[in-house]
Amino acid sequence: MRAAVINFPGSNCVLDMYYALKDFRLDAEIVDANQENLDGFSAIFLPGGFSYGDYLRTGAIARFAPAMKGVAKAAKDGRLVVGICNGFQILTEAGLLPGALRENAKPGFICDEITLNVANPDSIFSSAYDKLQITLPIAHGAGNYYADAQTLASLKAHQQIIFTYEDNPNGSLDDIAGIVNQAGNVFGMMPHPERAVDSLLGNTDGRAFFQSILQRKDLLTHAD
Amino acid sequence: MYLAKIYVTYKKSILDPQGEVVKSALHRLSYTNVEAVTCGKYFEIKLDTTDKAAAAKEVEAFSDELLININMESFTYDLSELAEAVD
Amino acid sequence: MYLAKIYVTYKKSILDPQGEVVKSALHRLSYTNVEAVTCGKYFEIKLDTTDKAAAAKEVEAFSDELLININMESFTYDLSELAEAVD
Amino acid sequence: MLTKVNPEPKTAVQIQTEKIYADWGLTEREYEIIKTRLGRLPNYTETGLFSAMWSEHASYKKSQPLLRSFWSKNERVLQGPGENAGILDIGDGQAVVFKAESHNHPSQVEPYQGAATGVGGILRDIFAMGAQPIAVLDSLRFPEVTDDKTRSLIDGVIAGIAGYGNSIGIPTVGGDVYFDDSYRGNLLCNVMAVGLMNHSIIKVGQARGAGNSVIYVGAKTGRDGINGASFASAEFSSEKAAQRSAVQVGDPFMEKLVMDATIKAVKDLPDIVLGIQDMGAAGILSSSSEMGEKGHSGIELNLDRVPVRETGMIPYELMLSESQERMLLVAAKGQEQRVIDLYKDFGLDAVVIGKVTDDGRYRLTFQGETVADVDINLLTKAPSSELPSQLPAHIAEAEQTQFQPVVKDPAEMFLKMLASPTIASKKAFYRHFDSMVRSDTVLRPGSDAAVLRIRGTKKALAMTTDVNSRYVYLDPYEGSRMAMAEAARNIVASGAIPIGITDCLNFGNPDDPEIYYELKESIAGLNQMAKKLNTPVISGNVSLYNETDHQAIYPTPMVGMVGLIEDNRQITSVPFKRAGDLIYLIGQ
Ligand SMILES: Nc1ncnc2c1ncn2[C@@H]1O[C@H](COP(=O)(O)OP(=O)(O)O)[C@@H](O)[C@H]1O
Repeated sequence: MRAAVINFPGSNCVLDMYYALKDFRLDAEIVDANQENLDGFSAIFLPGGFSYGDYLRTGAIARFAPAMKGVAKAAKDGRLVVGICNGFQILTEAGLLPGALRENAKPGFICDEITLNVANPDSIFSSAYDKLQITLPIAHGAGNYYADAQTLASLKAHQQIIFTYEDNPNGSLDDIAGIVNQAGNVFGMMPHPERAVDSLLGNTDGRAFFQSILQRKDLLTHAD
Repeated sequence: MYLAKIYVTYKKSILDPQGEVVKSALHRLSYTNVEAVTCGKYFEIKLDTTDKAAAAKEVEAFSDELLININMESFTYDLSELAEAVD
Repeated sequence: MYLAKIYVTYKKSILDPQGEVVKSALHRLSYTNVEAVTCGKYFEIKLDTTDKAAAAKEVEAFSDELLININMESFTYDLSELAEAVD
Repeated sequence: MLTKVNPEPKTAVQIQTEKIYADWGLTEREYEIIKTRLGRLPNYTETGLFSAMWSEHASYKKSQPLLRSFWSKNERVLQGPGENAGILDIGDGQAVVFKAESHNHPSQVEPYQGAATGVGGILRDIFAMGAQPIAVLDSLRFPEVTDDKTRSLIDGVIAGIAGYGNSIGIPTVGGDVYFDDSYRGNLLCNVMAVGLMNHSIIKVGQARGAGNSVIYVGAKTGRDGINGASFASAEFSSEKAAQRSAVQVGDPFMEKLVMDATIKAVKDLPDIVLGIQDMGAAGILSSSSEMGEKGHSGIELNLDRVPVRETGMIPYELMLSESQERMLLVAAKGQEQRVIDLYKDFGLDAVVIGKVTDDGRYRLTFQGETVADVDINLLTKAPSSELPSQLPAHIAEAEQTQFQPVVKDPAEMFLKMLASPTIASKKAFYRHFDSMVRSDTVLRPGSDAAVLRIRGTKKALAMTTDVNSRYVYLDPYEGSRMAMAEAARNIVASGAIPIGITDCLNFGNPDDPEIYYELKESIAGLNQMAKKLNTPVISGNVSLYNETDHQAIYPTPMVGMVGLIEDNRQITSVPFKRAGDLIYLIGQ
């Protein structure tokens, strides 16, 4: 079975994600956002970037791309759907994850490495972490997570908050950096694990994120 | 032809960080009368229709669907008839 | 207390990339009546003054000075009196 | 229905009697040359063409005689100055492409868009060669921060670089920032871009082969930035704010599509796409005429075909518009559709607007009539002039007893220096730049030089921008050598061998003999070091008239240097690694 990296017009972390998946010997493929049918993929990755220029609102226009029909179906079928950065923004706009991402509390794009807490080490996306504090890159201008009180209570009640910021860089509600849906198969986060898989670049804390996914052989099968 | 003017702002309960930044900038420029600032978005959209009710319905539909995020934003709008463009 | 509603758009000759992208998104969603889209900014600013003329002068001054870039944007505004806030 | 537009708001005679050519920046002598060479009066459109092409910005008529002296050949150089960007061989069939551009005047007027479109412009130069851009660096000069206005100017420039670079997805990996009051009213925003390519796909901005098609791709043309080229070639006056021409707005989303499509076109259609040129200053005009001139060809354009976003544009406006995110391609006759289809897949316009000819003419038609017909060599080669030069008074009169700092309390002085904005960390700026996108950045901002790995190889590239203009002001020759030396130190300290440079020569008005002296000596200094370090000058940019109310900036020859690391295990970073390690001081 295969993994898809969806390429929306304006996505710019497509190759980063593709190479990271390849690094873990996944049978990854870059799929154009015009492709509606994603039935052949057991995991779908929505990469970072500025889909449709992030005009209007981040993710607002991408949510209507044909591929999002396939993504919604995959989510419903219980296949894995992962949104990183802009991908997370798209998943919230599409209603596949609760809440919304606003402009950073202090307006402006931030690129940095930040400390994250693994708030729920038991999820499909965090189970391989053997430490509860990690460092990952962030690079975003609209990572300020918002949800109303009821949604937040529900996120907490169902252990849907997977990663939180140690020093909140963007004003996110309850320091939220990454969440899953109630079913546990759709995940989104602002930090970039795919930028932290190669020791040459100085940080490998993203590896356990991918290893977590790979541990779920029931959901995903290796290329070889 | 109708012209829709659409005004989008965050819902009341949501903090508007940009508004705060603009407010303090105005204060620094000595506009100390300024009590509150809300920053939003403004759209002017021309609709090729002669039916005002239909135009209104359309504006409401696409604003909800695309222009705003209903989790955190709300909108108001005005509709006015435009003289047919003569090209 | 006065409420100023300020509408900022690009001047006519200036490219509005957002407007173009929103227009084609609306077309893709089958709102094919949409002829033109302009994206701008919208401000609601409360001014603590009882003098409408003074409020107008102030709005014009700070809009030019801070809210817009006179090289490429222009603005219009409405002023309305607000019932004094009772806190 | 096509509404006819009068292409000539003024007749050729009116242009002469009302001296409209002078308003557009042509001198009496230049106008006379045009008249004589044409054997008639130039019409409205033609006068516009010459005014743009003969501006310093487009023609380098004042700096060219000096620039020709640059050393730009060694075993690595695949492409020297004169193209969209220069190219150096880095082995294994790969090449590095780089160039720097200034966007000083636009950034002073509209900091966000000025800086943003600066990034957009330099990236187009890189992918016009067929290369994949991999990094951006920015070299900024601001006045000292004493007021909110300066602060918002700075914030605007930083946000503009971030806004464009982050969105298009090319990492901004380095740069430098100085604060000095010589830049009050005339900030500097220089941007350098670096790209990577295979030798086999190098494209040049040339139009060859009569009958081949000239194809316009990218954004539609509007009335933005008309006269930008002559605008960039005039001094600022604080009173003339209203005269400044309309600013361009950048659309990084559009450019990302144009970039991805163009790189694909070069790879997939190597025998069909014959030449590519970015539309920069003086838009369609300079790109098409330069491609024709370099290919020893003529060009014929049908302006009715140019995609427009505004109605009623006249030829003058169409030709001089500086709308962003546009490129010009030359494609093999009969194969145009393949190119058009490829761009269409990216949702982009690609339109045949003319053809290459063999008669050496630059000919434009509009609404069925010929609106310009001039010798292409005349148009593209402004009469150049050697200017007088004179040792600046501030150097001639400098006291022999050089300035000696009085340091009473070294500890206090040390802290003061660390707190000076020019020396302090620039993290507050560069944290707005995505320095990691594409996941190749090994050393990010905060290092001596930025280092990017080349995926699939053991190699890496180091890059830096440097110049301390105070030194150049005090001694243009030595100061420029020091800029080169500083750049080389930064490259070497990252584990790389310097292999080449680009530059951005930011100076005042060259008609002032003292400024011309600075320019001349600075070029000589850069050149001397370039030979010494074996770093040929493969591209560059000149920005003159950096003055406000006749006060020139410090001469600022920004050096952008690139180095090669053969084995990425040799990359060296700044931080101390372990307690107990020894610290050496090297040098004098
Ligand atoms: N405008 C900028 N954009 C990106 N990086 C910058 C900028 N200014 C400075 N930097 C980075 O900050 C670090 C220190 O810069 P600088 O003080 O100029 O270094 P040095 O003088 O030690 O060469 C470098 O890594 C440089 O690339």
